[in-house]
Amino acid sequence: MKRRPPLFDHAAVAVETGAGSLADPGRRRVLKLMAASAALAGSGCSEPPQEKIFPYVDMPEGIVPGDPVFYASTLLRRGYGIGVLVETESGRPIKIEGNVAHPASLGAADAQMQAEILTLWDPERSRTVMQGQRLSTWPALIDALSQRRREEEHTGGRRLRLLTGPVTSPTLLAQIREVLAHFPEARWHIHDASDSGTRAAAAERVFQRPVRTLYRLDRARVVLSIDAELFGPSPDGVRNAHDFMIARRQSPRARLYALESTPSLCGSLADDRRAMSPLEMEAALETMAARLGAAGVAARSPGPPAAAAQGEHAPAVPTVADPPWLDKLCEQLMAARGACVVAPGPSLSVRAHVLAWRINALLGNIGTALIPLEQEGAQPWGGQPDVASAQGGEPIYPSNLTKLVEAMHDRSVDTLIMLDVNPVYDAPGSLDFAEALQHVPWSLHMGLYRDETAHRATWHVPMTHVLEDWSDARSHDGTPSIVQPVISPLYGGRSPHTLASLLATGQTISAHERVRTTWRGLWHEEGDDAFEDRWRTALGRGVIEGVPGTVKQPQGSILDEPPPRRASTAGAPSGDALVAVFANDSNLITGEYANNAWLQELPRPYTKITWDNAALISPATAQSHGLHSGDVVVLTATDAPASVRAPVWILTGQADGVVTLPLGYGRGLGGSTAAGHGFDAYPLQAVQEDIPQRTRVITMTPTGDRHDFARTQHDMDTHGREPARVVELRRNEASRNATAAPPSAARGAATPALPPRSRPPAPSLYPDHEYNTYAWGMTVDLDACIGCNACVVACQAENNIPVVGPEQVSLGREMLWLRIDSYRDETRHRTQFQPMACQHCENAPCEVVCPVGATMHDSEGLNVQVYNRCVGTRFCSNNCPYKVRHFNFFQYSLTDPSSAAHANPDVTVRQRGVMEKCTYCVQRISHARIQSQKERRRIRDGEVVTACQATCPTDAIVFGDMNDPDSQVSRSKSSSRGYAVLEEMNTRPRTTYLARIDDPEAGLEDDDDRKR
Amino acid sequence: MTGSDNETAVSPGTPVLEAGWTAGGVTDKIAGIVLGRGGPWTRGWKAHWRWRSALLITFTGVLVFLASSTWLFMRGVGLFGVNIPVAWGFALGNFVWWIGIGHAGTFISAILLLLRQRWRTSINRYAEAMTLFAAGIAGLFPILHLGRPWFAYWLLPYPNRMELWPQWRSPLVWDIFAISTYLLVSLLFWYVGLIPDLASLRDKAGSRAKRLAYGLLALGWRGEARHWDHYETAYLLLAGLATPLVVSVHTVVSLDFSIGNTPGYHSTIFPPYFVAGALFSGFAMVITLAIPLRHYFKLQGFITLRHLDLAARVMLACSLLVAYGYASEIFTAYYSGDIYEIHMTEDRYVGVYAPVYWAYIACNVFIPQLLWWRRMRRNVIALLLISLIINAGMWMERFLIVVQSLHQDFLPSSWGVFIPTFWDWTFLLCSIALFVWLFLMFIRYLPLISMAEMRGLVHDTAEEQAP
Amino acid sequence: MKPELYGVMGRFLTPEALLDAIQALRRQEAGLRLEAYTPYAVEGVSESLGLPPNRIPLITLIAGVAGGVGGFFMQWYAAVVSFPVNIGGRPLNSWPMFVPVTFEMTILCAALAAVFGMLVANGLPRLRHPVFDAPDFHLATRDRYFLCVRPTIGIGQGFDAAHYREALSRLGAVTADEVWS
Amino acid sequence: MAQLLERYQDLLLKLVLLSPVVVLLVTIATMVWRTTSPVEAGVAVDQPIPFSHKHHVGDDGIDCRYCHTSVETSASAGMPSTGICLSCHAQLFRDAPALAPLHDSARTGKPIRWNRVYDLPDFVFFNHSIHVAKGVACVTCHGRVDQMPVMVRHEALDMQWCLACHRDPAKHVGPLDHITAMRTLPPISDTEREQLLRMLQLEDRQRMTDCSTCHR
Repeated sequence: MKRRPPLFDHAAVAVETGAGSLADPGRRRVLKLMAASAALAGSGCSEPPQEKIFPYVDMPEGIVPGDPVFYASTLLRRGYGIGVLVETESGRPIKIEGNVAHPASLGAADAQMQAEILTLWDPERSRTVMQGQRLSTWPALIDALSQRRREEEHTGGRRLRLLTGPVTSPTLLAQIREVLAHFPEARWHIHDASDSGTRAAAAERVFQRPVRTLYRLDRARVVLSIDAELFGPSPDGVRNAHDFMIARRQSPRARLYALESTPSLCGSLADDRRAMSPLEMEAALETMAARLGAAGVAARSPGPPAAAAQGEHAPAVPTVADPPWLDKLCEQLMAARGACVVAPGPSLSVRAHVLAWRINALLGNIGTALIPLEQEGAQPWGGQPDVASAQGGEPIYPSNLTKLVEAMHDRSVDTLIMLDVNPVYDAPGSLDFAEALQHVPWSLHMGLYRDETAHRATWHVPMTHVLEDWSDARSHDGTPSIVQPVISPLYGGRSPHTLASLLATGQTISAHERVRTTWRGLWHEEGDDAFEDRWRTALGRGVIEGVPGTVKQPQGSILDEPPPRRASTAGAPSGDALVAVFANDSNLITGEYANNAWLQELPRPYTKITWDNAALISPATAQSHGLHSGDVVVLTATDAPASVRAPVWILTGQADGVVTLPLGYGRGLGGSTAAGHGFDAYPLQAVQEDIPQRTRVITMTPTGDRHDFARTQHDMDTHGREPARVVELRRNEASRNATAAPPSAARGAATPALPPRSRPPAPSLYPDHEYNTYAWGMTVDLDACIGCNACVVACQAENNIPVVGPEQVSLGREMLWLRIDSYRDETRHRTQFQPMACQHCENAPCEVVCPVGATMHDSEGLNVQVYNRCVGTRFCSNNCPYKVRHFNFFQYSLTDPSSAAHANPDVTVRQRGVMEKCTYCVQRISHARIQSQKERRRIRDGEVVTACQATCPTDAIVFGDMNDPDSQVSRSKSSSRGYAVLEEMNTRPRTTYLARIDDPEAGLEDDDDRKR
Repeated sequence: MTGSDNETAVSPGTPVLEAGWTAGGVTDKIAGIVLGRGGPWTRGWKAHWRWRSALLITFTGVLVFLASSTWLFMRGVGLFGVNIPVAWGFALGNFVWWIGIGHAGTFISAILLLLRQRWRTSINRYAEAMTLFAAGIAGLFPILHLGRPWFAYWLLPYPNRMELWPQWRSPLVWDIFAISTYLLVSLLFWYVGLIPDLASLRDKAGSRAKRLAYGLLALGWRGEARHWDHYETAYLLLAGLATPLVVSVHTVVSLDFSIGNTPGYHSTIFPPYFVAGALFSGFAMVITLAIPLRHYFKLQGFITLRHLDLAARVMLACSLLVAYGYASEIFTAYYSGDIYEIHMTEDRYVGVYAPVYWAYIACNVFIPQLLWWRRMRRNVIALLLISLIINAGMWMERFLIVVQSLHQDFLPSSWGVFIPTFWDWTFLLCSIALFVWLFLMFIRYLPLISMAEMRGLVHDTAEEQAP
Repeated sequence: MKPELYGVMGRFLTPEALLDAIQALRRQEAGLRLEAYTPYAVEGVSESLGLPPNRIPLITLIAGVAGGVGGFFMQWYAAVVSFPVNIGGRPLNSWPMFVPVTFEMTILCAALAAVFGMLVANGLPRLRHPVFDAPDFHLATRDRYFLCVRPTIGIGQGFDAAHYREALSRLGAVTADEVWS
Repeated sequence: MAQLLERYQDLLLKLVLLSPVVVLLVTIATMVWRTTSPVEAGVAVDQPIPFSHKHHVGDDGIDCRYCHTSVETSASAGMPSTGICLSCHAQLFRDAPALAPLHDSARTGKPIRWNRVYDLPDFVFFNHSIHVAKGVACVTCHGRVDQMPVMVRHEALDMQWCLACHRDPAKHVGPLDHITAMRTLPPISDTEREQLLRMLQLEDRQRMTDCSTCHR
């Protein structure tokens, strides 16, 4: 067919690529670049274009053209490594999967990792060295930098500052150490917008050294999350979710409680959640600490002896609120002492974090369910030593952003090197970094995008994407792994290692060599062969068997010393003032993914808002201020002139009096997708004792303006239907199985429904169809689904699903094949997530009404959609009770080189006017079938893994052959929790669900007048 | 008696229709409209201006229709307000509405012919034309609303190199066959009826060009007895065939919906209820056209108040049938106890589309009840207004059935709203313009009343009155 | 080619007159070839002319049946033989779903047969015909009734036109003229 | 009144009125004719290097797999890399002007831009390895390339052509050791065919003609 230009031109998706990028070495290796770009579902209405074939000049080892190759590499999240496998198709990275061997992934990946592919290929990434607003060159920069070095060398670098994000890379740390060795007076600062320093500061106060917590939720029987995004997009989110599900599936079933200011993924999973402001949380912690201390748990706890001694006369802490649910909570924790976790989040004060440490110590969890880890360079902290000792292998401790800004303000910084940070945008507003930067005569910014900071710095260098050059990193638990490039730099970026070595030694060195040097040193390998072996295994496995960070035991003092004084009533809202809580956005985190269209269009779990952020308020707050969702308000700090203009969204489950402000939006620069969406909350953020505050007391005043959000789900109420069922855990039963039953039954009204297996099929005039080879089927465990959206993006990446932009989304034309429905369960004051894609009904209603047979059943029971046969009557969508079909109302799919390059060549890129939907990843099935056919065997169980299943951190999705009685899916389908959505329609879906389990005994309160 | 030679002048008193019409008289009168004698386009500059402007306006509409179609094909069907879940919008509503209007003609010609209702004689010709145009326009919409209209021919069975066929279980394929059959049969029916009249025009036409034009169309009809014999048989057979056809067409159209499982679609009442609705709107359109026609062309003698009265009664009957349909829908919804049906029904009362619902209940059920009064049925202005209201009401009903049922079906997570765009309205209005334009062309160049049948009517009424 | 006598054409003012004339002539001369031209289908003319019963109903029936059978076969062949696919778990030959198209095909073929059968039976289209030359024949589509006496085949020469002219006028024809082709 | 038309005109008219029928027949005829691919078979595509399969396969008897290395393992048969060509042409015909592009490629590292001969629509997913593994010989689809001085598309790659084989594969498969043989398969006895089919384990017709077999 004719290749049409994308007719749908929204700024968010209209991307232009210079032909220059084609001549790029990275692209030169591309064997069939055209294949994907020409892969529009065609009409044959005109002659196909004459296509070229590009053979290799020298065929690389082990690469079979047309077959994907997987490379083990590592992605960085806030400096921490998460191991991945990158699928490359003739040299083009097209998909990211988790790496089973890597502790932070265990084979799973979250939405941001899945979306990393899009960032890698993003044609709007920075391409050239800039001096101010003028184009410049790399050599020019080298000259300028070496000149700076000479000048700084006179003073030993007193006026030289280095600003980075958190760093775990042994190589980069070593290089920084070299820099600090070369410039003894220089300082290294760390800025991490995604985490307030409170956690680190508290840990430091407790352990006298910078320490991070490593959760081992698989060992926990009770988990209390206090505004802690345990499963969120953090370095350990995937692992936490995975671990907790292990504990959850055990018997007795692990329990999860959430105290949170705004609904989080923990909240939907919790046995009981209560919404409250961070201050109330602190009070609760205080009470618990007192309660547990008084109860003398410590005495009987296997905790440190020092604790035992002090157990009895623990100081009487002034207790505030003392509601009954707190008793129940303490009982639960005590019952599970030694195997429970109290996890405080960034929104809490240092004091609250200390209290949490205290409680964990009292319960004897430290060392079992949560492990303090020391790791150098990881975290800025409120700590005092601004001096970095760079001697030998001594750990070096960076300073924080506040100190840097102070220095900048009093003109004591001449040279500032900013490595992959964007403080002009995401530094707390009270610091006014942009203004401070003007006092720095020579500043250099290295980053993926020419963002706000890049524009204000005197120099900007494009940085290589993490998958474009060599590096290394440590995971959240300290496990090191190599960052292996999967494609040579697409847009001429430079590795941070190159820049660092330039700074330290004045010499440019290839990152590859530098990383190898590091590990040669760390391994103390003299023999090259031995080293090469270890190196090769490290690359192959994607993990290095190294020593994780050393475990620090808490000292007794933590229990002796009375908990820190409450900081008067400062921070307590008075009158009609509210508490603003700054939260990492569930998709863009702090804005680093702002130019990633996949994450922009990904619906937020609770609000289903895309392309936008909103100030979240509770219904009560909205009522008291007379606000409706979409009203624009001005949020003004009570103690400073700072203010922000934002649209509100009313969210059930939000704490009253709390306004949650998702970060990462309101970008002005950094790409056409990033700019012009949402509001920027950073200007409202303040700093206290060097620590960026995650809360602020504000007032909210309506402006009378309205703002329309582009949302994908408008009604969270089930209207008396039972799409997502809940079953009660029956204690009396020997087996802790539950029976599938509608919520009403769970409330004890009706009788439990029968498992679908034994449900007699509805009578039919027609005989049943036989599927005698394979019968593909899927189950989704609603009890395991945490609604993290990873599967949605994985599906998008795997199946070339286009992005449509906010206008089309608000028209109801989003294309995501897999959507996460969220339903509000008012009886349990909880939101239930339900992944919903094509159910592959055996009696598919869509097929019967298609006039051209573009959708039909194949012999393995797949409901296949033949794009090139579809004429677009959309009758099938009308007749689909699940409404899981999506239509290309315009030419949504992009065909420009960069979009084509990362498109999956095994999946047709759909043309305007055709219907599309989930295919059970039929391309993966065919791949497995062809393999098995060549080997003359059946497809093994687990050989076909759908994209959503592969990436799910909690293994909620199971896929396989239902004809094989021993297959995982068959066993999962035989569960008594199993049911089919809308089974009364007799569509006989191949995708069935396992009902969510509700544990009535886990509730903290029986009466329903809970504060929600 | 205009344009009669002296021969007819001396002819003995021929039997009269109502106001002393002779066979020659009716012929001259009706042919006169077409042949420029007695047509409003020639009588006085005012009427002339009125005719021209009407033609101009409607033709502009036609051009806009063509332009927007081109744009639609270039950009994609996303121009309409359709989305998921509401994948069908105005286009399908218009389709059902026009098809419905396109039913009265054949009904009048065929069924009333079989029922020997002589009053059909003076209205069947233009009613058939109306049918033809309406059905033709209706046929456009399913194609316009396709995602890839250039592949519309894939719905037809033809030898192709993919060795693929239409999917016969789909109501849309049934549609293709039903509508094309209906169009073809209506065309034949209309044309066969026209042949003797074309012959009359040929014989009365002044210029050779006109004689040639009408002559060619008349196929050399010379009214021989044997011809009349075959002609009448064929005409009667066509009527016999068209009768089940006209019922089947809207039944099939209704199956587009009732085959589906969507609450609000999936209902066994649909076929009769759609057919009744079709006749309802059809007769409304007949009256809407009849009243200006008889006014402008002075046809009160042919299209008498009695005609209007009878048509009004049919409308009243249909209104009651339709009302029954509405009632039974509500009843079945609640009687079935199906929560989806019940929700859909209640959404009609209070949901976003409630105003439309109540509006068409008023238009289709309550206002037509005025027709119980003879004075209303005989009051031309009132009748015109009521029929216009009914047309609007029926369109709203079609719209509601198509859109409202879809916007909230089974899973609340997938619910959405359809909001018509500029293009939705454009296509609706322009399709009306196209219809009117075609109709103007028709009355300009073809006899809008069957002369041959009128002559027969003259003769019969004469015999009836003869002692 | 030299003109040949087509027949003698008489013009009547009323259908009654026409009917009487036909009956009278046929009474006088049994095998007489008569052609009546009327502005509308006058009842009784075909009977009095003794026209043979027409076959159009039969043709229509046959075509209708053929259309129906053909229509069903087309669907059955496409769905069962040519490219069988599993559509929504329905059997290949789900005949109830084939009924509508079958029905439509029946109607379509029958209707076409009826119309074209009529045209063929009438020998239409034929735009050139001797009777068009008859004086005032244009009134045949208005309000005049014509009767044409045709020479029986073969004895065209021995045909006494004058006799019939006079006979027609006697029977009430306003005019009676010879029509030459 | 006068006659409307002359005799010949009347005749003409009838012919004109018959024309729709003719038109209909013509359209059907065209459709049947159009059922051959828009890209006809037997077209030669000129290449940057006038590569002669006749010479390499026919005269030199080089096996297909020597150049098309991945035909047994991957979806794509694989185009020979410059390196593979040079494995002979480093010595043979070094200075032949025809081979200039080859040496340029070797020098500059830029690939040779061959023109695609067999170009399937982008919504069709063809896999060489499985066809080879199931006993479909190269010659079945590519013809006697050993007799082609210039590469010629042997088949139109119509869906009906694919279906013809997928509906009755047994007729089109041969023993695996004849896969690359450039001649029509030797006639084999029914028992041999029995064994062959048992060994190949062809999938059933339903599976072979499923849409999802070729379209995704």
